[in-house]
Amino acid sequence: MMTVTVLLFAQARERAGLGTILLELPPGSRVTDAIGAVRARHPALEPLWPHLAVAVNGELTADDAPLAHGGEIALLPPVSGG
Amino acid sequence: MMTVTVLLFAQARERAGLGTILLELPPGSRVTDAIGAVRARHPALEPLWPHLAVAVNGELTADDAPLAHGGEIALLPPVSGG
Amino acid sequence: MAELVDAPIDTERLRREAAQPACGAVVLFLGTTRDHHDGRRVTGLAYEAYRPMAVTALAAIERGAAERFEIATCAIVHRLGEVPIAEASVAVVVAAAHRGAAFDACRWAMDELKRTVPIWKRELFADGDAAWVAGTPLTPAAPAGDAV
Amino acid sequence: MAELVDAPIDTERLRREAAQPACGAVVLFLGTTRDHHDGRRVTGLAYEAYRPMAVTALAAIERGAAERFEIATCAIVHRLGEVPIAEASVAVVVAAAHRGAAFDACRWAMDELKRTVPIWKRELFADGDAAWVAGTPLTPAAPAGDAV
Repeated sequence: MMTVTVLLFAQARERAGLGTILLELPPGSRVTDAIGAVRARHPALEPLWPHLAVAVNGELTADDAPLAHGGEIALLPPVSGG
Repeated sequence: MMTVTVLLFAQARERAGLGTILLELPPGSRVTDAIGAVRARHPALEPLWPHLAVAVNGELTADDAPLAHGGEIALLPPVSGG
Repeated sequence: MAELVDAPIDTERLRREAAQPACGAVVLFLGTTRDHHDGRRVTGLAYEAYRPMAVTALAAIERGAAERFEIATCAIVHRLGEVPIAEASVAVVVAAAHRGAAFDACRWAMDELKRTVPIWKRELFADGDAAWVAGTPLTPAAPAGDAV
Repeated sequence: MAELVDAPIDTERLRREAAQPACGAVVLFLGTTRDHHDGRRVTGLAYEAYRPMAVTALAAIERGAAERFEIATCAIVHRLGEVPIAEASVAVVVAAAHRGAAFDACRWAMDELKRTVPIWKRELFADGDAAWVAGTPLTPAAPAGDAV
């Protein structure tokens, strides 16, 4: 098994009730596998998923990238800095 | 006779060698009369005249306005503030 | 120079560091907390960020500004945590030989910041309520081959 | 608030006075002395003004900016006398609810300043030479009936 950290921000953090989720995933897991695991545990996030961007190790990704042990996924609601 | 003060700025001041000219003019004199008097006294200003704006009592004027005793005329080269 | 801070932004330091012998223009933009939004009274804003990615994104904007406009420097500082009314949540300072490029770059940097930096703001209302401000979805950058 | 000063401009005071609870944006422009012009090394600029008329013209720009753009305030300070390299000869600060109007108004105010205010600058060159900078002829305003 490999460990992946999922970070949640703003509305996502608030709805899930926590900012960090540690996932244990089978080797070879990809981004969609991690997201599937988060969805299963946190149904309160459902309305947000269509609006979330996903970053892997600090880089936005639209692909279903493969994950590595120790990787970091971030769930990013629409941004409103400034 | 009435007294009119003529103020010179920047290149005009430098060419004339002074920043203030006091003119004694006959009653009823107008801006062109004052300018004529300055031209006669300060030929070094000749190349500048086409480029000078004229203000009377702090207001730009394009007209040959009448002057009053104690009035102030300013000779203003093209501006370069900022 | 991209920076996230948890205290009031030192705009005077930014201005001082931006002034350069070769430059004739400095433009400083400050985004400040407004006391109202859509008719409701606001008492403050609270910001959070995905810090490492936000710093990287701010630095990319600074570099992008220098590539796109005839400027000498662009520096951006964003404050996080609670920002009281009339205080600055963000400062962008640009120095350039001429003012047109300085204004253009500063404006562009703010537009980019609102679009590309993982920072979120929550409005704190006078009635005790709070709400996340509707934002702009992040989208992955175009492939590297398309970059300038 | 239009002001002519004979000492360094206190930009921090300007910024502080511009910050307002109802405003979300402050834009500060500084025109600073460049160390070169047309390939010659410049050691400073020296400014002179027809003071009472210059203050009136600066105040007219402040009012004009507030009439033309959705802003809360515009304040302009111009320094006179010698201004060393990298120091500010002019500061324009605009506060507004939104940044677009603040940028537009600040830029407009600087364009107007260069066109309508009786101030003159002389470049002081490294070789001891000095020269008046080519300027813009002042023209009387359109008749009052044409005003906004």
